[in-house]
Amino acid sequence: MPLTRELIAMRAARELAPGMVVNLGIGLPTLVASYAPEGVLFQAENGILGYGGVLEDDALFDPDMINAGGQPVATVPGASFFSSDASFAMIRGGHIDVAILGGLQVSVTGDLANWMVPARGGGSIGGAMDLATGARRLIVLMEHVTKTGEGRILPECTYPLTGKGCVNLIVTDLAVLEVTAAGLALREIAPDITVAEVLRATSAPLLVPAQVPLMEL
Amino acid sequence: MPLTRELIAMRAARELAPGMVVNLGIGLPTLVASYAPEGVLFQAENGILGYGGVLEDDALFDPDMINAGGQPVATVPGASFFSSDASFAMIRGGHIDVAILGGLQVSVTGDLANWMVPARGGGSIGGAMDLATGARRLIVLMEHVTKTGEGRILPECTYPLTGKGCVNLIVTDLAVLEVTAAGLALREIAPDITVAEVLRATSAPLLVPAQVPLMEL
Amino acid sequence: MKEFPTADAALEGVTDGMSIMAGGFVSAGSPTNLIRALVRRGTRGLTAIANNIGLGDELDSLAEHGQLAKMITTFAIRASGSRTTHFERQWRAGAVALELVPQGTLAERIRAGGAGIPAFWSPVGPDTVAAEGKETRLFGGRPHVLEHALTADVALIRAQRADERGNLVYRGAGRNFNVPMATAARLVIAEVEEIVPTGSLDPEHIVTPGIYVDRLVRCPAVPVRWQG
Amino acid sequence: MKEFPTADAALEGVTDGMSIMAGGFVSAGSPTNLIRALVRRGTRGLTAIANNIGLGDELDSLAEHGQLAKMITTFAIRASGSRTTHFERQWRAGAVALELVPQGTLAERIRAGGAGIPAFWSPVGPDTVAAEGKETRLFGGRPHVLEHALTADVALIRAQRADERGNLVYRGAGRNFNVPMATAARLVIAEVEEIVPTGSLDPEHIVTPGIYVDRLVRCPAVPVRWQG
Repeated sequence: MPLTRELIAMRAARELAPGMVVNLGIGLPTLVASYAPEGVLFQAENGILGYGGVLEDDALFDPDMINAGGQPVATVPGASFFSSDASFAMIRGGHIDVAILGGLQVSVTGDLANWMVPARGGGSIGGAMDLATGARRLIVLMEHVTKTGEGRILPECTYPLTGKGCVNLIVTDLAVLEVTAAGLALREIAPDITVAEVLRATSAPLLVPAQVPLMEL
Repeated sequence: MPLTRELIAMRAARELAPGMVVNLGIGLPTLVASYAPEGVLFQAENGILGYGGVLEDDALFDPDMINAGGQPVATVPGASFFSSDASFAMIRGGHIDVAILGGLQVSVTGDLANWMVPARGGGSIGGAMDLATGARRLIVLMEHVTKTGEGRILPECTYPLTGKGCVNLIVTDLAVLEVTAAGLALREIAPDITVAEVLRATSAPLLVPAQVPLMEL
Repeated sequence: MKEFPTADAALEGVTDGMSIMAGGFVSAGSPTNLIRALVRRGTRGLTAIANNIGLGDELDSLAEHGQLAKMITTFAIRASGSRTTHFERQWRAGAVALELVPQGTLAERIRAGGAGIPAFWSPVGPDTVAAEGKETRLFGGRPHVLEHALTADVALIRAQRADERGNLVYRGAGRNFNVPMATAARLVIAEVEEIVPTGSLDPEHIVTPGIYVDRLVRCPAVPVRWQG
Repeated sequence: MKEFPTADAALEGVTDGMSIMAGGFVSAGSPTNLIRALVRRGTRGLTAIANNIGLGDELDSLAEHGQLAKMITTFAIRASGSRTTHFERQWRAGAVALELVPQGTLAERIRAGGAGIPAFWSPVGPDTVAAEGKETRLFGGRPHVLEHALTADVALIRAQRADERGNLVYRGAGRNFNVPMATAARLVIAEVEEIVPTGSLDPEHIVTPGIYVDRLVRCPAVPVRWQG
């Protein structure tokens, strides 16, 4: 069985360590806050440093206490608030350790496309390009293939790019893949998934080691 | 008798009106704060908006409550503090109504030199160039001639420039002069000073009206 | 005193064809009362500059009433077409122009507009459509894009509290675009929860100095929820 | 916990040839204890970046002890030669280089360094020596100068109060260059009057978020007076 969204988020959270400053993109990445180790400091580009998981109780909704996806959150001790220009100075200036973004397509060289489906047009860039440029490490979370079975991991992105060569790690419902100088390397596979299944779902060449460890969650 | 420094400051203060945001340069301009009408808001480029005259009592010296000249000041109700980058965003961005700076030389076209005496070299620019560029109106206060009798109002500045064509009004110990499209115009003379004395002390052509009013202080 | 009795009164002088910045990020710090007043006013041909114009965003009402000529924003059209905004329909019909900007670039361009910086080199967006038609240059071996300052005729912003001089403090994530926009428009109109006497805000806590704010109006917060 | 026992201990790893930003504007927010520790440390060949190096400024001690290779500053040499600084004598002897920068340009270059902007166009300084050797370009018909970001190996700053995560609040005019410098150096060392438990500073009042601050040291303020 491919991993649920919660399990993808849980695996991504294992990349985080106390003291890290982490920005979570809208959608799937938002779930990571609930699984992160204590001491990770989450930055929301709308001007919060230090917040926790999404509040489930709708009665707690406070319009001024939201993450970048508009969802209600609460601050942790030591949090601070700032404006959008200050927030992106922090992002662009290289002060974010890890950004975790959703993806539509990732290329084997780490190009990311995540802001527009060409068939729809228009698009919503949000803070994705700034994060792809400024974060020291970029992790992309996405389903390995689209709902109609098309590969999202490709030799070249066919959707408009968010950034070129910006992705370091991809966590999907099937596998963990790392962008290396030699190419895209398969690092882990999900429980109950075979290497052959990952290769079938990947529309691009992968570097596959003799032994592929199972994801730890 | 040429005006004292206090009287020059007093005359300059008459250019100010309640609601104006005003930055005072180091030295002579600092005195203007003591003569300004109520409701003028003084900005110090070191990060204060809303302060008053220099505190005379040295016992009141607080190292964190100083104007740009390092002199002790106190805030007025409605004051705010900010960083140097925010302060000069305010200055460069055109949010200061009037800057009042000291001068070494001013040209008939409103060029200002006020940060370096070539014989000494080095120099201290401070915030002068930023203020000369960003303030909506620039008033220069200075003695009409140097201690050795050389003119400070010249066809062209011989000292390194602070800014080109930036000066609107000059208030000296002898006169008030305005930079106009037609040239430098004599607007007022100090009490007990004759037009002939002003012309003698001015090393540049002046536009002199038939009647030159006395300065009001 | 800069206080106006109503949001409608505070919009005096806002006319067709103006450029209007609107602060807020989804529900946080959104000047909903002022935007509703702008809808009531019926001003048309507007260029609006705001972070988002999505489902549930009050700005979408301006599109609904055909008041927008152009939108400069970061969240414009959802990837999913299951629900669409008035803006999306207007845009597909060619009735409104769209300039899509990376969010940090939008914030920095507005800050630059207020800070007297006409243009700056940004590392964000080379190799993307955000760089199309723009000058690029290498700094430190990396490509950068020349981005130009943004200013506007009017900024509509929201803060938590003002004093009578217009000094502003915000609440939580409510600062967002309100802070740079307050510096970058010729006429800045702020809706606030309350106005306190001058001197009652600590000078250490003021976020927007009052010299940036032209008009104040007291309005209760309108909690609007974004739907994407 | 980022706290170090003494200013001297907090300078661990600061070595010859480094670039050092020092916050403070004359007496306000000056990291005097850290500068004194740097003098004691005897580190040499330094490029110092600070607003002022005048009579009475603690930074002048670095010049006195021959520790400076270069100074980037706005107040360097007094117009009057009645009293001179150690820096002035060093500079006249050709022992130290001087880059004189308009104050707002210095502040903006440091902010740009922290904000990932490699260069920006500034209206300040065309037709002056501040533009010498620099690219210029017209924007809106006015000449502008291309100014480059400044970063440093180390920033020495002073704040009023920190929490244990390094979140900082300042006092009065003490923010000045401390705030942008905290964002623009690889190693940021802050001396503070007191350190309070995390959570005791209101998130609305924090000026420098703690992620910018690497080391903290508690030191009493040393009120130094500038003499020009």
